Formats: sequence, C-alpha cells, structure tokens
Amino acid sequence: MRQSLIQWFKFASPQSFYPLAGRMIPWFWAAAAVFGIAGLWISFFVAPTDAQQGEGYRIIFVHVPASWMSMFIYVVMAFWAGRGLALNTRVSAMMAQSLAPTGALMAALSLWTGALWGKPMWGAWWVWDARLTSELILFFLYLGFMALQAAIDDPRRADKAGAILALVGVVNIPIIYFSVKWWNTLHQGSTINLNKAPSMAQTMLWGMLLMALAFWMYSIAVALMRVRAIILERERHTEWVKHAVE
Amino acid sequence: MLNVSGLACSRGERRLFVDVGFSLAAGEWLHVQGDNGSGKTSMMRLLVGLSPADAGAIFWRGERAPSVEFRRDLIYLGHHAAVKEDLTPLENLRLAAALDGVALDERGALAALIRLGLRGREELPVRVLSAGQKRRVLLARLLTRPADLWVLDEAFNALDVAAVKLLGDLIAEHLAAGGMAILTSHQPLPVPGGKALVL
Amino acid sequence: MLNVSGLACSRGERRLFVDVGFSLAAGEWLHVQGDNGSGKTSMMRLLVGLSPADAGAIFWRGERAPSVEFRRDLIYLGHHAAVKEDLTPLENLRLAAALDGVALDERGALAALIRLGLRGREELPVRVLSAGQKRRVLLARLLTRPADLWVLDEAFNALDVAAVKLLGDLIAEHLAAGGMAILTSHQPLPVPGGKALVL
Amino acid sequence: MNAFFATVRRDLLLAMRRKSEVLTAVFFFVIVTSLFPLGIGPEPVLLKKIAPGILWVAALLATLLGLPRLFAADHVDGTLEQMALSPSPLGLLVAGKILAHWLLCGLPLVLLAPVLGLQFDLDASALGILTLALLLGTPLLSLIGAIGAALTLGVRGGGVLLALLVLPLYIPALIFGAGAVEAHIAGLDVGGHLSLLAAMLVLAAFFAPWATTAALRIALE
Amino acid sequence: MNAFFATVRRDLLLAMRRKSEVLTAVFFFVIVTSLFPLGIGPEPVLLKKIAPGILWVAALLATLLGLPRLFAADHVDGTLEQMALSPSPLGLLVAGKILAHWLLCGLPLVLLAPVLGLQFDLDASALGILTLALLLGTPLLSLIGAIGAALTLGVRGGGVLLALLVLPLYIPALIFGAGAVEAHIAGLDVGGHLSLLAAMLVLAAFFAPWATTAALRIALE
Amino acid sequence: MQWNSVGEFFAMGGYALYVWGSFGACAILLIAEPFLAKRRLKQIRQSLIRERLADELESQQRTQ
Ligand code: HEM
Ligand SMILES: Nc1ncnc2c1ncn2[C@@H]1O[C@H](COP(=O)(O)OP(=O)(O)OP(=O)(O)O)[C@@H](O)[C@H]1O
Ligand SMILES: Nc1ncnc2c1ncn2[C@@H]1O[C@H](COP(=O)(O)OP(=O)(O)OP(=O)(O)O)[C@@H](O)[C@H]1O
Ligand SMILES: [Mg+2]
Ligand SMILES: [Mg+2]
Repeated sequence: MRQSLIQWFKFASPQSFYPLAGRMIPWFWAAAAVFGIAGLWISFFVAPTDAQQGEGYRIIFVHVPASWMSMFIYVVMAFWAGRGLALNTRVSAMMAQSLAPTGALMAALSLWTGALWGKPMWGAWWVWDARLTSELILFFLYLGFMALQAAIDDPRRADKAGAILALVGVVNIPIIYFSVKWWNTLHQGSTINLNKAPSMAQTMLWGMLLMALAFWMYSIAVALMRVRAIILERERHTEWVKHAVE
Repeated sequence: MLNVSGLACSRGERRLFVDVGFSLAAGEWLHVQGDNGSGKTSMMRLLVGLSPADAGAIFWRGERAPSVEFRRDLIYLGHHAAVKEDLTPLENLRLAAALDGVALDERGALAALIRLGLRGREELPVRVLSAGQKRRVLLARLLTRPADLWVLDEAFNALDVAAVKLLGDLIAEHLAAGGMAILTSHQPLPVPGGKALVL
Repeated sequence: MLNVSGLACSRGERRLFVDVGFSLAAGEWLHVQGDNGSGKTSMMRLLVGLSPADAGAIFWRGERAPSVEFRRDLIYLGHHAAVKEDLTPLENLRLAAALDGVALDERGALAALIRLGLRGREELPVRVLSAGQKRRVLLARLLTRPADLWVLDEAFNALDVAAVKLLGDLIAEHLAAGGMAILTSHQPLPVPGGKALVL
Repeated sequence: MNAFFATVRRDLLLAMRRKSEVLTAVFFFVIVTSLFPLGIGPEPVLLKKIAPGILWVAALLATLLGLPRLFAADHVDGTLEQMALSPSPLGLLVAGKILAHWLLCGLPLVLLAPVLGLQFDLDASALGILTLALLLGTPLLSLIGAIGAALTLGVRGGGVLLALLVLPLYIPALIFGAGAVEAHIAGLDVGGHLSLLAAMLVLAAFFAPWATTAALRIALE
Repeated sequence: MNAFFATVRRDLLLAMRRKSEVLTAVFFFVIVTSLFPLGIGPEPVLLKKIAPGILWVAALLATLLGLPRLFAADHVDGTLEQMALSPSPLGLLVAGKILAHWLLCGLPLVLLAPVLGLQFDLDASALGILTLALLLGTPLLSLIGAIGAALTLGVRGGGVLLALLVLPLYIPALIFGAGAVEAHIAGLDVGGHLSLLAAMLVLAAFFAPWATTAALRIALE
Repeated sequence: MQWNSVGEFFAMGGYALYVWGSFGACAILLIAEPFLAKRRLKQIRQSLIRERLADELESQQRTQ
C-alpha cells in the first residue's frame, strides 16, 4: 500500500510521467482494438434483429458507449483537475486538460448518434427531453472548460480556474443520470439494472459492454497521447525536455 | 521584524529576479529601485501575498506571511486608484475602513481628507477629481488605518510639489513612530535614510 | 502658429480659470504649471477640442480650431494609457497609425519600439507589461506619426530615469525641427527654454 | 461579521449612486417578458401555457446581465486587491457582495413576478407558487453566477464567456423552477420540485462563496 | 476609407485575440434558444408555434449582450479620445466599429439560425424566410444598438440602462422579423414584412452612425 | 448470422442512413482524433529540435 502510494506520487512529475505514458500507449491501443473488433463482430453478426426496432437499434452499440464515456470522462477530468488544485501537481492539471477534448468528442458523438436514432424511432431529430438536454449541457460544459482555459494565457492560472469550473460542473452528472427517473420522458430508462433481470437480449448486452470497453481503452490511449504533447509544450524550457526529444 | 529571503519571481519565460532578500526593523524603510520593467511591482505583489513566489520565504514578526496578522499590519497601495469613482472621497474612505474592520467616524475621515488638501472636494464624486486629487484620496487611507508596514508602489506619481512634501512628512512621521515602509519611485524620495534594493 | 486667447473653463460651480491666453511659434514650447486640481488637464482638453470652453478662441495657423487640419497636425497623449491591453505593442502601434490614416510598416513600428527601449517586448500582450512600459508604448506614437503640435499631459509619469531623458531628447528634436509642444509635469522638465503658464 | 454588512452596504450604496441601476434590472425583466407576446402573437391559451417558462428565462437572463459587473469594477480599479489584503476574510466579503447582488438583481424580480404573471392570466395559487419558486431560485442564480463571474474575471471579453459557463449550470434551477409552476397548473404536487430547489440552494450557499473566493484569488495572481 | 477598413480589421483582430469571444455570442444564441423548450416543456406543436418568436428574441438578446463592449473598452483606456482627435472623420471610424460588431455578433446568428430552426421542426421554406429576415434585421439591431451604446457610455452601470434604451427600439424589428416567418407558416405573403425591414435598415444605415458619433462626442466631453 | 448478402448487410433493413451515419461518424472522429493528437506531438517535437539546433549554432558562433 505504502509502496504504491509512493509510486503514485513519483509519477506526479512530468519528467517521469512522460516516458511512462509513452510506454503505456501501445497497450491501450491494442486493448481498444481487440475489444473493438469483438464488439463490432457481436454488434453486426451475432446480435439478432430487434423485434420492434428492426436493424435500427444497432446504433445502441455506439450510442450507449459514447454516452457513458462522455459522463465518465467528465468525472475523471474533474478528479484530475481537483487533484491538481489541491496538491498543486502539474501532471494532474495536464491530464485534465488532455481529457477535455476527448470528453467533448464523446458528448458530440452521443448527441449525433442519438439524433440519428431518434429520427426513425421518435420521428424527430431532436426533442427537448430532459436527458437529451442534460447531455447537451454536458457538451457545453466541456466547451466552457476548454474556452475558459484557452482564454487565460498564463497556464497556471488557466489550470486553477479550469479546475474550479470542472468541480462545480460535476453536479450535472447525477442530473443526466437520474434525468430519466425524475421526469417521465421519451428517452429510454436504464436497461442495466442489477435488481431486475436484464431486459434485453444477452448478446446485445455483451456487445454493448465490449464496445464500451473499447471506447474506454481508446479514450485512455488518446488522452495519454495528448498529455505527452501538453507536457512538452508546457515544459519546453526545462532541461529534461531538451534531452527528451531525440 | 520583516524578514525576506531567497525571493524569486519569473513572468512568462523571463526571470525577473532571484534570491532577493532583505530585512526591516522598526523605523527603517526600503527603497526598491530599478528601471521600468525590472520587477518592482511584481516584487511588491509577491511580498504582500497577491501572487505566489517561485521561491523564497517572508517572515513577519517571526511568523510566516501572508497571515491574518500580517494583513492587519499592512497597507499596500499600488498603481491602481482603488477608489470608487461614483462615491465621494468621504464615502470612499469610510467604506474602505469598514471593509478593513476599522472604526472610522466622519470626523476622523474628514480630518484625514483635509490634511491631504482635499478641503472642498469631500462631497464631489471622485470621478470629477483631477489625477492628483484621486491619488490623494487613496493616500488618505494611510492616516485612517493604523498599520505598521506601508508598501507604496510609486505613490509619488501625479502629486504636485506640496503633496510630495506632505507624503514625505507622513512617511517620516510613520517611521519615527516605529513603522516600516517599502517604497518605489523613479524620482528622488523626500525621506531621509533608508536601505536600497536594486532590482 | 498657435494662438489662444480668452480661454475660460468652469467645472461644477467652480471657476477653474478665466482669460487664459498664449501663443506658440515654431520651435517653442509651453510648460503648463499648477497644483493638483488647478485645471491643467481641463485646459488641454479644451485646447484639443475634446470638451467645449466657456469662452475663448483657439487659432491654428490662422484658422479657428478644432478643424480637420488641426487634428492632422496634433498628437494629444493624456493621463490614459490608450493602448489595447490584449494586443502587442507592435499591433497597437500599427493599428493606431492605420486609424490616423498614416502608413506605417512593420520596420518603422519596430524601430520606434526599439528606440523606446521595448526590445524583446514587441510580441507580448500589453497587459503584462509594467506601468512604465505601457507608457512607453503610448509614447512610441510620437515617433510614428508626424505632427507639429504635441500636447502631452504628464507624459513623464511612471518613466524611469533613462526614459525621462529619452523623452526629453525626443521633445528637443521635435522642437529643433520646427515643432511645438505643450507639456505638464510636476517634476522639473529636461527640456531647455520654454514659456510658462501658471494656472 | 461587520465587514460582511459593510460590504453589503457599500454595494447597495454604489448601486444607489448610479441610480438607474436599481430599476433597470427590473425593467429588463419586464421588457423581456413583454417581448414574447410581441414575437409570438396574442393567443391567450398559448401565452398562459408558456408563461412560467418565459418568466423564469427572463429572470435568469436579468440575473445574468448584472453578473459581469459583480466583480469587474472592483477588479479594474484595484479595490478587489485591497479586499484580498484586508484582515477580514475574503470569503466573508465575497458573501456580502453576493447578497448585495441578490438584493439588487434577484429580490426585485421575486416581488415583480406576481404582477407580470397576472398579465399572462395565471391564477392566484399559481402566482404564489411562482413567487415561492423564484424566492428559492434567484439566490441560487446569484450564488452560481458569482462563481462564473469570478472565473471569467481576468479574462478579456469575459461577459459572453461568463454566459457560456453559467447558463448550463442554471438549467437545473430553470427546470425545477418552471416545472413547479407547470406541475401546479397541471394539478400535480409541487413539493418535490420546491424541495429540490431548496436543497440546491443550501448546497450552493455552502460551496459557492468558497469556490468564488478561490477563483478570485486566482484572478488576482 | 482606409481608416474605415483599419477600424474593422482592428476590432476583428481584438476579438480574435480574445479567442473565446468569437464563438461565444453564437453559444449564447444556442443556449438561450435551448432554454425555452426547457422552461416550457417538450411539446413539439407548441414549440413549432413559438419558434420564430424565440429565435428572434434570442438573436436580439445575443446582439444586446455584445453591445456594452462596443465602445466601453475604447472609452476606458482612452482610445476613443484618440479616435475623436484622429484626422479621419469619427463617423467613418464609428461605422467601421458597427460593421465589425455585426460581423462578430450578427452574421454568425444569421448563419446559425437555420440549424437551430431545424430543431424546432421548421420546414425548409420557413427556414429560408427566417434567415432572410435575420439577414435584414441583425444589421439593424447593430446599428440601433450602437446609438444606445454610445448614449450610455459615460454612464456607470450602463449595461442595463442600455438594454432599457435599446429594447424598445428593437421591438419593430422583432415584430416584423418574427411576423414574416409566422405569416409564411400561416401561408400569407411575406413581402410586406420584409420590405418594411429593409426600409428600416436603409434608414438606420444613414442615420445611426451619425447619431452614434454625436452621442460619442457628448460622452467624451 | 442473419445476413444473406453483402447488399442486405449494407441496407441494414432500411435503416442504412441512420446506422451507417452513426457508425461512420464514430469511425471518422475516433480515427481523426489520434491523428490530431499525433500531429500536435510532432509539432512540438519539431519546434524543440529546431530550438536545440539554434542553441547549437549560437554556441558555435560564439566559440568561433
Ligand atoms: C440526441 C439524442 C440522445 C441523447 C443526447 C442521448 C443520451 C444518452 C445518454 C447520456 C445515455 C446514457 C445514460 C445512462 O446510461 O443512463 C443514453 C443511453 C441510452 N440511450 Fe440515448 N440519447 C439520445 C437518443 C436516444 C434514442 C433516440 C434512443 C432510442 C430510441 C436512445 C436509447 C438509449 C438507450 C437504450 C440507452 C441505454 C440506457 C441504459 O442501458 O442505461 N437514445 N442516451
Ligand atoms: N508573460 C510574460 N512574458 C515575458 N515577460 C513578462 C511577462 N509578463 C510580464 N513580463 C515582464 O515582467 C516585468 C514586470 O515588471 P513590473 O511590473 O514588476 O515592473 P516594475 O519594476 O514595476 O516597472 P515600472 O517601473 O514600469 O512600474 C516587465 O518587464 C514585463 O515585460
Ligand atoms: N462638478 C465639479 N464641481 C466642482 N469641481 C469640479 C467638478 N468637476 C471637476 N472639478 C474640479 O475641477 C478640477 C479639474 O482639474 P484638472 O483635472 O484639470 O486638474 P489638473 O491641473 O490636471 O490636476 P492634476 O495635476 O492633479 O492632474 C479639479 O480641481 C476638480 O476638483
Ligand atoms: Mg511598477
Ligand atoms: Mg491632470
């Protein structure tokens, strides 16, 4: 326990995190590819046609992972940002900064695939339903976070201001999650419920979970790639960076 | 009573200064000197705790600053006017005192304004005052709030000859009463003695 | 070439001055003196046409000012910084020239900034510059726009010793080339000669 | 606590001195609510249906409009610096400023809403719920808004960035606030909506001054 | 004319430098249009009916939000003084600033309106009319707004006073602009509405820069 | 396996636009993003290398 704690703090320095991230990236790409291929296989070739929705329901295999990741990444981002604010560790703030674009991308994908699903199912690209709207808010929160950081030129100040915004915005996550419970809306409620038997076919569930894992691994890989660039950009005047690039 | 050591500051990629140190005892004052952009203002802002230093330590009466005690003993007047243009000099002074938690009655506030040559302007909105008169309103705070350490950034700017002399006298009185002061100015200062720190 | 007569100004119920008059010929300059609040800034703003006078007349080369010719021949630098904090010194200078309808290439702008000791700051946003550096950016306009009449309100404020000397030299050069200048300052001015006007 | 009341008094005094400011947030509220009937056309049934939504959105925008000025003036002229250096805790002064903002930009809306609601043909009990919801909601708007105002302080062109940051956070208040009135009109129970609003208010009252203070210190660096 | 384009370029450059500013007027527009459905509830028929009104009011508020900054920054830092003293006519510089304001705060709304209209389920021809009406209307908003911005310049707390002055003047634009789309949806002729808008635009284009310049000179005194 | 032909697979039971629109958008964005990240890394690396070269040149000139 102690040992791992020490490890944890050791990697809090950009200098040691930069090569570590470089070594981890290929593994996450590999995992993302494996899960992705398996997931796609199930999505298109194993999962049966839905009785009500026909083949249209297959959007679920990208829509749900994107929606989950958009929320999950926000929480992770807020965690890193808060850690950076509290402990003043530079890597944490950089992680938060590198996660934001990926999170925004996931939110955009969730909105896009949801809209493409809504047209055949509900007959409208967009309805002002609570969950859809709160997902839109999440997208705006990501954009706000990035806009705020871009608007402040001193990176240290930008980190701190962004952290406060990220922490305040966390309240939105439970609202998205519970939105379907609190308002009766068009959007589907939770299908994965521990108490009840799964309400959808077992294969669908597997496909969804595999795709979600693929999205997850993908997100980690891209975020690590981006954080490496951010580290170099921010630390370009230190000695170690001059030797880090060959 | 004020001990500063190893202070370093950088802005952007520029190192402004490293390893600045000095100490002030009761009755002493420090003249921070340097060309435009050498870092005088930045140093003072570090000192009073408005921005974090890259390195270094500041001790006030043996305790690490910035602390509440330090703030209670401190007056910092910067480049900014820090007066509300819509309020009168009188209101400005009394409200500033209230925010600092100091009791200040009308009489005391008026006396300070008159000492600073603002007789007849107490009831005008600060907006219409001249540049030098605005500075004087700000300087009146030196009289209305007791504080041991005065940190004045180019306080002599925009003042006419009489006001420069007056401020010099105020500082001399303050030092004689055991106070301390840190000043910047590009002009020669009308205060005798004083340590010098060149950035 | 500049003829001012019978100028009067009041603010609120206060008469600041009446019957101010003077004239300036090529190569001459005027030192407007007076205590804080005596009306120096107000007088200059009347003169350049920013606010209307109670009475009096201003003639520039025999024609009644303010006219377009007068404005073309005039540079007025006031208490304000009048530079955009978000832009770099270089951009500030070039855009100010463009608004005045003067062609100014990068080379010319750079040369002016370097003459004013801003080497290495051309690409920083003005916001982060020091108080004196901001004033220098403003003063660079004196070099980039030809004008016969310089009206400078406390232009020596916030400048360090080297910059004060530099500005003095600039003014002397300007006068030697047949220009005119109207200056205020509470400090002694490093420019020889000059008429005095006490308000 | 003295410093707290001194801040409130100071901000109120400043607002009074500018005279126009006190009434104009209210006028804005009135004008925005009257714009909609103009843009949408005068159908009573339609108007009644959209009344709670419009009143809430107008209240939200009126609050938003006053936000950039919450700290900006004090920042530009250096007063905020002086506050940060004051021996009184900055958090207390900030809380005072937020309260003053609510008294100036929030409370008048609460008092005015019933009158404007009348124009939209809402009945007395719906008006009561509307007022109650606004009474809980407007301080929440001021509290959340203060965080945004502090975060965008150093930032140039902050006014619009502020809107971008703050509006998403206002949406829950809007949904529950307008929802309460709509639920009441539809004959449903409004307790849930109102207690959620109250819970958010309590939460914000604890955390917002703290977050605002932290953001201000960052802006001053 | 050089000074005119220099002003436009300068204002655009300043806006770019603040980065966020360019996109945020648009975001404000988007967010405000999304607030209403949230406040009002998700009934498609109802929403379609109020869509033109909402889009116009949102455009109007988005323009309004950028107005206080139109001259304020130049005033505070003394640049406006310098402009008034510049040999180029002040009216020309002012016209340049107004054009830049429209390019930054008006044009993006025109381009975005069709997309947002889609969300409210408007059909293609209604979207066309909406865009055309906004194309005529938003420059009008900028022109009228500039007068208000100049008039409230010296005045402290001008932001809200500005809204108070300008909104009443915006109402004709709102009525004819939203009216055009509603008339089209109702199957009526829209030529009248649009030509009235165009006439107002021409009138404003002649007089607004002049009035603004006069107001600015007063503010500088 | 429920597909009898490749054509049927791409037709997606009449939902081609929606299903392929979703999967396609995901594919495009998820492939583009790593490339953008990669480019950012490359740019900063190049600029660092350039800077080191400039340093070397400068020190060479100084010793000469
Ligand atoms: C733009 C439109 C849409 C958005 C923004 C959106 C957003 C979301 C979000 C945030 C989630 C994850 C929340 C959770 O797991 O509890 C989710 C899950 C889901 N969505 Fe959507 N959605 C949209 C449209 C649709 C449509 C049209 C359908 C189907 C007709 C749909 C079906 C689902 C399903 C089945 C889930 C999984 C729920 C679960 O298993 O928990 N969504 N959506
Ligand atoms: N981001 C940055 N990058 C590079 N240099 C910067 C940055 N921010 C500030 N500076 C420099 O830091 C210095 C800050 O100086 P400061 O304001 O402390 O000077 P000062 O000694 O008070 O000068 P003055 O006498 O003009 O008031 C300036 O030289 C400024 O150019
Ligand atoms: N409304 C008013 N009522 C009374 N007095 C006023 C009013 N407005 C301005 N004043 C006075 O007019 C004078 C304006 O002075 P001005 O700014 O011209 O002075 P100055 O000579 O430039 O001073 P400084 O050296 O301080 O810059 C001040 O004394 C001010 O108090
Ligand atoms: Mg300084
Ligand atoms: Mg003056």
